[in-house]
Amino acid sequence: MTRKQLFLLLAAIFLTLLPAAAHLSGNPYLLSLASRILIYGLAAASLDLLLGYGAMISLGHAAYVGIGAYAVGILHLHLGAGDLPPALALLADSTASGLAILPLAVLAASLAALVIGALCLRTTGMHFIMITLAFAQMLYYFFISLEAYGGDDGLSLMSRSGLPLVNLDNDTHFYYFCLFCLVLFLYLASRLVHSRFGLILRGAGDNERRARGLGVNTGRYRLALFTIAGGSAGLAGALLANHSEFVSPGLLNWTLSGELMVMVLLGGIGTLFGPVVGAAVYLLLEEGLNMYTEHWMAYMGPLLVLAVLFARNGLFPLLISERRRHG
Amino acid sequence: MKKLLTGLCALALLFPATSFAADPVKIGMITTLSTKAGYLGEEIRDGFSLAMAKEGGKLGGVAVELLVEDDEAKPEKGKQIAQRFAQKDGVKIMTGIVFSNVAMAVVPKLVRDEVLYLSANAGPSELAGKGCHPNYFSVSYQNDNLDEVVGQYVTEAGHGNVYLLAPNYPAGKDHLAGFKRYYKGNIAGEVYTKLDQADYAAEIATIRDAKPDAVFFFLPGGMGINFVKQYAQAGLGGSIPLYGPAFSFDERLLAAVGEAALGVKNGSQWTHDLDNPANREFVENFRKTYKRTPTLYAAQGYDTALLLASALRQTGGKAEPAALRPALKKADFASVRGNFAFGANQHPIQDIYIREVVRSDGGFTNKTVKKVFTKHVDAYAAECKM
Amino acid sequence: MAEALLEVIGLNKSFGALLATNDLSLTVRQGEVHALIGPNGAGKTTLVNQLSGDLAADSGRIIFRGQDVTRLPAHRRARLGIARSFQITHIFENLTVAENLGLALLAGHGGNFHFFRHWRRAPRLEEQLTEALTRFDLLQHRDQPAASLSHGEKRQLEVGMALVVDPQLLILDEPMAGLGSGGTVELTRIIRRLKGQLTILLVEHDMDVVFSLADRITVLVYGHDIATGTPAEIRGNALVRQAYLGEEG
Amino acid sequence: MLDVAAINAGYGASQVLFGVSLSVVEGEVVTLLGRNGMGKSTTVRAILGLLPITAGSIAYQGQALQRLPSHRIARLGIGLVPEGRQIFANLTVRENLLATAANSRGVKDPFNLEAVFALFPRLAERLRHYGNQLSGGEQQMLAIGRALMINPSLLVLDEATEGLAPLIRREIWQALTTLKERGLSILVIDKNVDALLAIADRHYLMEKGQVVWSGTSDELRRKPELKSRYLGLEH
Amino acid sequence: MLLFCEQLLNGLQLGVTLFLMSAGLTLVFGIMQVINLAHGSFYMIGAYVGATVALHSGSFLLAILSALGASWLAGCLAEALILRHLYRRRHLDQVLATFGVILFCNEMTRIIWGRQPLFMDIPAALAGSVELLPGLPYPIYRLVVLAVGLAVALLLWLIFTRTRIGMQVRAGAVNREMVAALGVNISLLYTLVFGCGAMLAGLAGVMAGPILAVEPGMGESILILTFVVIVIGGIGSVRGAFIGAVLVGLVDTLGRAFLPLLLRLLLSPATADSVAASLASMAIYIFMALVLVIKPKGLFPAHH
Repeated sequence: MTRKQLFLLLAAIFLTLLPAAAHLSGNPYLLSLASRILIYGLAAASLDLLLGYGAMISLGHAAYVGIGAYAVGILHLHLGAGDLPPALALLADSTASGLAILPLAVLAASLAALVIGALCLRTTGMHFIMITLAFAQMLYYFFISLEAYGGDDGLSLMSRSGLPLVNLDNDTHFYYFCLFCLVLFLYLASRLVHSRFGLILRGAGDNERRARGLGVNTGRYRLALFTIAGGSAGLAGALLANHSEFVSPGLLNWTLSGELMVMVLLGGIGTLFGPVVGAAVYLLLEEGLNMYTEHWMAYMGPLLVLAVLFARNGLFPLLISERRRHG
Repeated sequence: MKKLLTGLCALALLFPATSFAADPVKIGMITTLSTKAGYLGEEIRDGFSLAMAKEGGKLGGVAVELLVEDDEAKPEKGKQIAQRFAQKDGVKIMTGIVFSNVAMAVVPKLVRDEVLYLSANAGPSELAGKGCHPNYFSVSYQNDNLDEVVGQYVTEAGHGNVYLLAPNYPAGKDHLAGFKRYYKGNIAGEVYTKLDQADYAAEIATIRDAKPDAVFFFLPGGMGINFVKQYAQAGLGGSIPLYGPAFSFDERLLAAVGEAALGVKNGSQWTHDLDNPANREFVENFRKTYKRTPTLYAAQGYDTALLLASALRQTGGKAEPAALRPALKKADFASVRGNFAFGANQHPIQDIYIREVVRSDGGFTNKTVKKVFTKHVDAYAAECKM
Repeated sequence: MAEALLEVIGLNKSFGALLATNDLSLTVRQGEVHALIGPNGAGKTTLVNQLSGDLAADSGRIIFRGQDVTRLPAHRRARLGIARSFQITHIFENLTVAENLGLALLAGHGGNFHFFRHWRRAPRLEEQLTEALTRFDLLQHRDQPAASLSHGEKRQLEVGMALVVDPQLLILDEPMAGLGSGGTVELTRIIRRLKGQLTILLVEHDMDVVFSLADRITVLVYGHDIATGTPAEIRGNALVRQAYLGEEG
Repeated sequence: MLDVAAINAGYGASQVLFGVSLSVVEGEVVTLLGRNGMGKSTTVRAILGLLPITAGSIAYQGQALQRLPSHRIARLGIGLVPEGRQIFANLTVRENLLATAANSRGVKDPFNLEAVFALFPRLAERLRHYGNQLSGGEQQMLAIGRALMINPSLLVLDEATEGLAPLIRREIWQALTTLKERGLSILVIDKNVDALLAIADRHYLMEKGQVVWSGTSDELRRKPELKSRYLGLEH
Repeated sequence: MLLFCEQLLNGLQLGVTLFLMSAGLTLVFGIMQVINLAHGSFYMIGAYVGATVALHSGSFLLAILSALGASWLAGCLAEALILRHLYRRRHLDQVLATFGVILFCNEMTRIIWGRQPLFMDIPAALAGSVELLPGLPYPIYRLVVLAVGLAVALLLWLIFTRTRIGMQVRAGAVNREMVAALGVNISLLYTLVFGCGAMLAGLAGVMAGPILAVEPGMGESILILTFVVIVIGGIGSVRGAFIGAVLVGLVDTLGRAFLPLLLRLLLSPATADSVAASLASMAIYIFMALVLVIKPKGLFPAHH
């Protein structure tokens, strides 16, 4: 058993038993925090697909999280008001609304990523970073002024999405559902990375010219990955909306994109599991520092700088003591 | 692997199990301490703490513990903190939220979950009207109050052509609606600016071009500072008078705006020069403790604490929402505002004033000019079915 | 005479005022090893980049197997059968050797939008991969990251990647650069084995290699072709001696 | 004045130089000969500190160079005319000459624009042209002029005349002769052996990252087989 | 027409402020390939130090000088302590580290200067307006800002074209190694450029002090605009930064000023106002996206 497998096994046991531990210690907040970590972990891991495997540095990933969240918020609003368009009205059964809402959220985020990606991928390098940021900011201001859906005030959900078999309004059920989504994503993503598609993408990320010279139309593969990552971020957004039962334009702000990037780097870029570790460390640090000082950012800032300077490959490779090669 | 286990232990220590036995009554304050608006939360917190300090850490003779957390003006963050207060610390009484959008994200769920929420600032219309709730009390105002008073005053002053300006987000539109409710004249123009816009040169040029009798604006925080300064610099300060709610003219902002604000009239439910014993005591103590003149936010924080103290005294220390609710509703305390009672929607029925920015020794401050509304009831009270 | 596989007609490319390719015409015949020599800065790599599609020509035409490819993007030309290696080693450093070759094999097929199954389990890939690894003497390194190979092995891998897709035309841009004598001999042996199986355009400075491998040689000076002929013809060409060796009239 | 002793160097995993040693004496013109890819440019890069060496030592006028950054080495008096000329395309001819001009060693009669134009009159005509508007020959002259403007005591030319027309070559050889007469030491890399025999004092022949022969011009003239073996078309 | 002229001036004035921010950043990126998100922090430091000095000394000139000094010092410190170690690292690492610097600087200003915004007044000599054209009064201070911005642009242009340092910087942007091999201490040159870039940002900050609120986090909103400018202008090009800054200033200002009027021709006033407000806040991002879709490397890509 490699250290990585051991780590994953222990993590799995820990995560499975966490709800029981939270209840025994009379600390249900722990569960809510853990769910949030899982959701941010999912968003960060989806960004890792772009950063670590596709060599596409997107500073606008929050946009897709936000769109996923807004899809949930908007559908819930109409569900509550009972004015869903007829095509969707069939699915307005409150015990199974999630079956329609969650996929629609993913679809909406994927579509946005497809369109934005097609435009952004005309550029490379620094320009790509900035144009992804520009589109995210554009959407941010769009949602701020979108009065029908709360604008800057955001939208509150009256309840979480309904799903058969699980009751998301129950925090334990919700936690397990988030865990399920994350594990499913990680499984599919690690398959994807080693699939034909993933191999070609990793190649294109490593050496674009060479890949083109071998006959790969790198643009199409990149766009496909951008769309997949966007859709996955949309799922994270949909879960986040359900978790806080609230959506607001703040989710699309560039600071969230920055934080997701920080989680990826902190955990270990190009490792898929690392960003989840990164999300956990970042959120726990924030939570922990916040408890001792209201000036927690004055500590978080230097910590990030130190992390960059000294833990170059991120925490996950350090944790499983594996050295990743540098490209 | 050992590292991992130590890590997990450390994690567990971060979340000690809570016990509820004979502890002081916990009050959770979710407020904005960071970002550009950080001073607002500071004022509310300081006002609240001052009332606690007066009793030596107690309220109404009951030991209380104030937990303060920074929501960074983000609704998501406010949600998280509320959840942590409720689930981890077992807090049953919360207060402190500065911004309406944070309140809208946090409050409805809290009050459904049987937590008492006493608003020390934000008073969104939804919570005054259809969304009112027995567990929700606004100790400050309903948002529109401070605009309504200006609308009334501007009409009385005989300005027949007023230009309106607010950021392009729902609160901005609400505030302008509040003004229009009592303003009877013509509207010269209505402009919505980008949220967090810094430079208003383009809007000011347009205003000059429109030649209105007066300008009413709602631009909270730094936006207001920028606008007022640039407005004065453009030479419009003398020719077209500015009006607005108190938010851009509290004592701490005045220090940053400086002379540009001189003479501007603004609407507020409180000023430090209100002549009543409670207020004199409050202002004096606040100045002594914090070496500055309190703002309306501090007064709201102080009043919130006094209200809670009065209720705790009546229940004899029982902090269960069911016990506190009727006691709170009586509003049996000496508010620094003078007249204070709760309406049917548990929002204040109070007097509202127009104040003017004047020079004080070494700085600028507000002087009460006129009481425009007496025992004013907000516009949404009728919609509340409680 | 064998038919023309690649025809370059009146090609021009300038960078600022510098004419990197100057009205260049060139014919590569089916099945030959055609060497391209010339002093540094004569525009050899610029020409190769235009042939592969990495650089757009200013004017002129490039015809490959009777089809005008002048305006096609690089990956389309690769699909048509133009493969190239680079002057500075261009491999996928972060992938393993097997992944490098596997990618090359799969890229040639197209239609790689398979997201779930491991790439190795693509139809018939395993045998092709093993064959390629054996053929290029990289079997013992198959699961090693390419970055950890020696310089010579990297070169072998690079040439291997160009070859596994069974191209019609293989463009080798200074394959011997930086190789020790052992590596040169090894690579020369590999290229010689390829002779006859496919057409090769070889850009190389090592004259031993050029004269031992080439069927025909084109000499480039100032982006222009000054002579084309058999090794013997080129060796005897005074113009070439002057331009290339710098011997004066 | 320059003493390169048994250096190894390379790029990443691939070693290019295997124990190269050479020296240049004050006022001498020395050549480094060999076919492409034999390590000549790598040797030059190692001397200028553009590539770290993994073994051996380099000294210039008694000072060790191997740990110094490039700009310190240049200021000690080594002027580089790099392979491929590498003039600054977005600067005019005048700016190219002036940008890095210096007299860090306080030479008495320093090079200035006039001195460079006296050497290469063509450059004076193209003073306001940008670097990318020059022909290859003009670029080479500019690269030499640029190196002279830092007032070196040793001029290092990597591929002095490669790819240039015969007329231009003559002009450059002429300039080098003038510089030698001025007392400048020169280390030059080129394939034009015949021209170099006339100018240079000593020669080093490189093959596969090693110096395989060294000697004076007379010795090289006496061994024509060296020329064809290490430099020529034939084997 | 007068209104249009005034709005043009407003746009230009915003543009030159943005230029002050962009000039240093674009060079830093062009020469050293370093992304510095913390550039906005120098702007904030300039504003804070300037406001503090102005408050205590009452001298605007002293405020400007101390702001320049402080931002220069902050720039040099950030470069020496952090960025110098990141030159050869991925852009991602640079983004992460400088993100940390932003958090730190914002919180430190909050700890040192407190939470409320600081006050800074226009010096008496520059207060008031002048009548540029009959019926077009314009604040003198804004004209001064415009003039200072243009003067700095001119000065930079002179430095770049006429001085050796300027030539070295331009040469370094194309071929760093060669500049080093010709005896120029490139890392010193970079520290200099970095320090000057930070100083220009500090200048922008202190100049903005009397117009804008001096508050924690004031650097971020302008930082994003600065990046937009650089990307539109072409990374590494000072000329591009100037033109990009002016374009962004004009698009933003004119969009805010005239979109409502334009849309009122098409839509009902209420809808027009609200759509115009939304479009105006997105205008520069839409503009940037358009530029990049048409010219993926910006308007004036630097030579490479």
